[in-house]
Amino acid sequence: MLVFGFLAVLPGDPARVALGVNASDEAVAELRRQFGLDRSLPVQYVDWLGGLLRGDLGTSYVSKAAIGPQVFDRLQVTLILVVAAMAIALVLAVPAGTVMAARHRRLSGVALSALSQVGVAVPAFLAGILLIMVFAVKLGWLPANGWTPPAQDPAMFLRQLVLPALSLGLVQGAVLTRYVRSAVLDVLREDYLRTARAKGLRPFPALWRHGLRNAAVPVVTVLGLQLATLLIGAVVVERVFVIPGLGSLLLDGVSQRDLILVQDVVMVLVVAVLLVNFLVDLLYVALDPRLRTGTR
Amino acid sequence: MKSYTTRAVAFVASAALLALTACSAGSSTSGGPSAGGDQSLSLGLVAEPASLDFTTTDGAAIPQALLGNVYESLVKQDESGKIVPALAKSWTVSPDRKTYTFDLVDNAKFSNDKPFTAADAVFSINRVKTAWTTSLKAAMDVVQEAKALSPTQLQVTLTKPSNGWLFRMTTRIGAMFSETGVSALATEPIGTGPYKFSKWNRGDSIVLQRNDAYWGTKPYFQQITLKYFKDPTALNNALLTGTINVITTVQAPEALTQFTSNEKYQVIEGTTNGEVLLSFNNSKPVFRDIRTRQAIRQAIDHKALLDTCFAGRGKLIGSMVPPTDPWYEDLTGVAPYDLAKAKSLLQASGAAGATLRLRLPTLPYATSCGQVVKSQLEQAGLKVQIDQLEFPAAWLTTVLKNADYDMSIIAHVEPRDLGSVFSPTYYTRYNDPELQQLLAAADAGDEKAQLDNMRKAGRRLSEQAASDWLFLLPNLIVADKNLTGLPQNAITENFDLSRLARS
Amino acid sequence: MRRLNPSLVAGGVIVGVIVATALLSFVWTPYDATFVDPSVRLATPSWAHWFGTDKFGRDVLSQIMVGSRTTLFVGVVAVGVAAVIGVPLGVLAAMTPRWPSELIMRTNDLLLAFPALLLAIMFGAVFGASTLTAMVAIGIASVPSFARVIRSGALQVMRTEYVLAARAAGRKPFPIALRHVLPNVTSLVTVQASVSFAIAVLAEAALSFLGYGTPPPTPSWGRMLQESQEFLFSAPRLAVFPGIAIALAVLGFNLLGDGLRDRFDPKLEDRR
Amino acid sequence: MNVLEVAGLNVSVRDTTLVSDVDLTVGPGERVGLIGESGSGKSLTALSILGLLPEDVVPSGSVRLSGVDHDLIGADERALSRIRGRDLAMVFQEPMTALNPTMRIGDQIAETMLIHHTHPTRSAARAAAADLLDRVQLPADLLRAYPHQLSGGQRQRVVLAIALSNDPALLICDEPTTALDVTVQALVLDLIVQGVVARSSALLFITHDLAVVATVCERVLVMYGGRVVESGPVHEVFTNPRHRYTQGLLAASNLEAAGSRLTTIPGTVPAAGHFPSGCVFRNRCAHATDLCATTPAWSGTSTTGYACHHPAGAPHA
Repeated sequence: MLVFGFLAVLPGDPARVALGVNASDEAVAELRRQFGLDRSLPVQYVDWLGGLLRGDLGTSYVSKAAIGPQVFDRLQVTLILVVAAMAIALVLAVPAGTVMAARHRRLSGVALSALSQVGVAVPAFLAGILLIMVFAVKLGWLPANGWTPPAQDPAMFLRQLVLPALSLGLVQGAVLTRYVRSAVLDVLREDYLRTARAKGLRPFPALWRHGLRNAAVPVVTVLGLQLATLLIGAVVVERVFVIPGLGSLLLDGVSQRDLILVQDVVMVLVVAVLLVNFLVDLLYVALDPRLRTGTR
Repeated sequence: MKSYTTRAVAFVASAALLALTACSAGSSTSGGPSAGGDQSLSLGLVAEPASLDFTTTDGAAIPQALLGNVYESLVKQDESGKIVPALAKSWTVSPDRKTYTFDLVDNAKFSNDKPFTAADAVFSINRVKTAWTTSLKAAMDVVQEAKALSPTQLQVTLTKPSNGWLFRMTTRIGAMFSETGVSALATEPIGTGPYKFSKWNRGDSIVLQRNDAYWGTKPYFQQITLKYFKDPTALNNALLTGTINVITTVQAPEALTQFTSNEKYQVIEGTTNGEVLLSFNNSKPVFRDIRTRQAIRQAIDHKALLDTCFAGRGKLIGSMVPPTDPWYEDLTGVAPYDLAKAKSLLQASGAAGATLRLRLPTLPYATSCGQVVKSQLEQAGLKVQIDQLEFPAAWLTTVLKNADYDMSIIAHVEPRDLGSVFSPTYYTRYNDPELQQLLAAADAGDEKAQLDNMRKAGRRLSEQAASDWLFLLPNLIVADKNLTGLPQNAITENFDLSRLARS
Repeated sequence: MRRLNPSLVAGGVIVGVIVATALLSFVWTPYDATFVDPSVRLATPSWAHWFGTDKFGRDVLSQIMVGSRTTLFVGVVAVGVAAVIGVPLGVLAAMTPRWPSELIMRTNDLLLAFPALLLAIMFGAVFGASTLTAMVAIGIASVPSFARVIRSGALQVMRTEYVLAARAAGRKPFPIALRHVLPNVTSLVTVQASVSFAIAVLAEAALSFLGYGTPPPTPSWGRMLQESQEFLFSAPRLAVFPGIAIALAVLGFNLLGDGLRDRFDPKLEDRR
Repeated sequence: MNVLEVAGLNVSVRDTTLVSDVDLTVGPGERVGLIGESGSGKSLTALSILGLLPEDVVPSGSVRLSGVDHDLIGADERALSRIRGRDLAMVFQEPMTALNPTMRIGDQIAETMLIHHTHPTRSAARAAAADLLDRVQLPADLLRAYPHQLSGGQRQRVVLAIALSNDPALLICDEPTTALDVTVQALVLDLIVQGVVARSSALLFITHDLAVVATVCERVLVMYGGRVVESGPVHEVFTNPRHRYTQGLLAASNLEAAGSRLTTIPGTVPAAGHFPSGCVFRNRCAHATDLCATTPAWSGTSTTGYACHHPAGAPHA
């Protein structure tokens, strides 16, 4: 609803954008009628809601194509990218954060810590540009950009996925590392870890068997947040790597003032965030038996 | 003004889209598919169309991809700008220059397997008036009647003589549709051209397949992919790493060095129809004084500006006429760079010290050049306040529709658009009856009258300083070395794919 | 005898240098940062131009210096907006009974779904593109994280004996919020502010990259980075200087945040 | 031969010494109490025996365990891991946090046996765990329970079961009942004593509660300010304290003089590292003289004695 209100006051008009430069006011008015823009805003909104209830995301003003399949195609692309990036981030962050915590007073821990600080400070698109310069342009190992659906050509899909997933994953990984570190540091101070050591477990096995699951709870929270924000946040990396993702779709929609499209994308985002929150809650329960009985 | 045919102007649809071209589609050059070898080609383009329907959506991106490739018109322009046959084998004009009779090819077929006949032509011409919504449709207003004399003969009667009409028939307005093939123009274009529309991966690419039932000479490549890039660096990288074979529009001219210094690539540099205007809002009191307008033109060092914001690529022009138009003359001398003169003109007009709002669209060249313009005008004693407006939506509404601006920078890429740009109803708010008379005479007159009057019109605009012309966008193409058939100059609104081949 | 906290020192020094540079740029820069001089365009670093010049012939060092102002402005506005909205919201959510509090936090979560980017573009379109509008948008987008952190802090304060005592004594919620809760979450606010500052600097760079950031001619590190794109091959230094400046600023504010966290919460000293 | 021999143990963090020169022995099957106020260094002593001190806290001296051919101080983690949980086990103060909240009780008990291979298979270890639960009087179906489903007393019994699972030579209990309800304290204490007696394990029992020491232990060491100030059989120390601190402690806890007015030790325990030089108790001691500025020597045998210049029950100098 917020989006609807907002787009209504945006200067610019989808009909005018579609008709371009020298359109007469009559032509614009006619096209507005075709788009259904001449109706009052509440009517448009109710109309859209009605479609939504029927599982119909509506038709784009501009492309005249059904929006549903478009949005889900793009969402799928972005999800693949973001999940791959998250996987890289996790693979990096869990060991690195754990080592940083376990050795936080030693050189190796401090060095890793400094490295992660630098990682956090680098904008993801800059990381992407650097990766392209080195691995695509200079070395020629991987394609610089582009996107191939996995079903079409799995090998190419993977080759094209590596660099964008890396550039997103490295930066997210650096952020995540800091949360892993702080979660593990908390766990290291827990009594049960001392109990585990008293049983005869050595420090790392003790942390592994007893610490990780407990440290996972705050990390999962951050992971969920990152996942949700990255659905659009990945747009800059999508731009650098020419990936047709959800963020690019949203930007195009806004620039064409394609109200329905923007509304749908935001809708999908809201659902995604709710879904991610739900998944995170499920994970909490899976991770922490204390939450299962419903009592705290 | 009404009589002047060029009603429409296309704007650079997104970042510096330099209207691209080649001469007409079809049969002209180089060989058919070679045995074996690489049968597919990828082109990198700048602006992805929002829809494939140019009858209801404006912008250069759709005709660039489809016209001449998927759709064909009755007549087309050749490389020198001359109007030559396409779906019409030949045509005659009546002595009163109001009736055109076209003899059509008899073996053309639409991709929905329906043959192309005069009935389709009549349908297409009438449909412009009834179903098109873009402003370009006004070019058909002059048509009184179109009728099929036989399946291969078409007669079009105009209400008055118009040179512009036949010229417009070479553009998208002249595209021939099938009577039974217009139900899903936005997603499934159906035409008679050498390529068939195959697939559109939104946000990424459009794929065209060779039309093996094409009536003319079949093109070289079996499959052509048009890939769209928003980011110029990504576009360059795609060529460098072999993802694409051609950059059809170099957006970042500074980055050209990495290709000019590389054996693997060829760089083509020519001209376009894209005049980059520093437009004035002539309805503002400050611009009513011709001395202010002249002062601004003379305060700008165009050579330095071109060097700075477009790496010196492009051509300096003095009016709204590109070098490929028959009535072109070099008018860069009308308002030479002269800071002292500019200052004194500003003093005389009383505009010195005035603050002007330079409202720029968010396009790279506009942003770049705007900063140079600001710096140069401030040396002449003006104050310039730069405002950025999101392009296209915000800019179209604010500057173009409401004329809420003092100056702006934008490239007008439509061919022969001087009449439409400098009109009292357009955002330039330029009201000049003398110019309108010259244009009307040019449209109605014979070839010589057209030439003379257009030349006068161009000179008048320059002398009146109706705006400043910063430069003409270059046609900058980078491609694999062995690729042939790329256009030197981009003077039409399509990018001709049928002539491309590998040597 | 307290050991100096290395994060705090390093962060403080970096931020100090940025602030000093910004202040200095008001009174002195080597050149006018926006002066276009085609005759010296793309000059390599030299005594005259320590960091060289860009394609407009503008002095890169001067631009970096003036750009620090933009960066600080970006952060201050974004953090200010986020704090002014997020702190009361967080305190409110902590102090209200169950269901209004739930409502606030759920709405807050949903706001997270609303992309900052979209907000920034919309603001730019409605109110005109400027650093200010973009940053107000970034600020609004940072409200949820602010509210969340402050709420958890405020909840802890609400459980302390002195607040319980004040409530038992029948003091009204507002004075309690003012006298007890707010002062006790200031350390959290400070920490969150410096972290959000870093995020805002990154967001400005990303927005500039997409062309929605600081409009010209105001020098901005984000736009410098974006403008350097076409020179990655021929003059990579144009990307290096603003790139380092952005990374340093983010690093500085992050370190400062970490350091402050340790300082305010000594039991977390190891944590950073 | 003693089960545990601690000699000259010092524990320090950076420049601050927290435990000085502690000697301590525990014989086979012997139950020894270590008593003192919080901050007296008793927990640190226990942790340094286990080698589980925080990273920046450094012990020195010697800790030897029977059957182990090396000193535990300075031993590497690998060697210590083999000893912990098998020869040396510990029950901690806080049952609420001592168990991993995300792991089933049964797995946590069985783990100790699996680590040390005292039960070769998972199923054998699980059966043994059920048996152990039974011995601490908990039903076997708690094996599948998670810690949060148990009360504090039940959890402490689980911790005890874990500690006893490998029949350790020495069990260290650090204030095992302090956090529990009075009603379950007795039961847990009883189970501890039963457990060590049944296994002939020795017990080192740390507490501040004199009554508990009196019920559980045979011998007691009194710590104050990081030093052992007095030691001896429980009965003797409690009825005839020699060190002035022990005397004050007994008076304050009011073991004997029921009904009379409560006495307290004047002043408060200084912060770690701020104890006076010489006799650590002298700033709170009514009997302190200039002599007390020198560290008092140990009088008596290694198991029974005190360190005081002006001991109780002796004529004043």
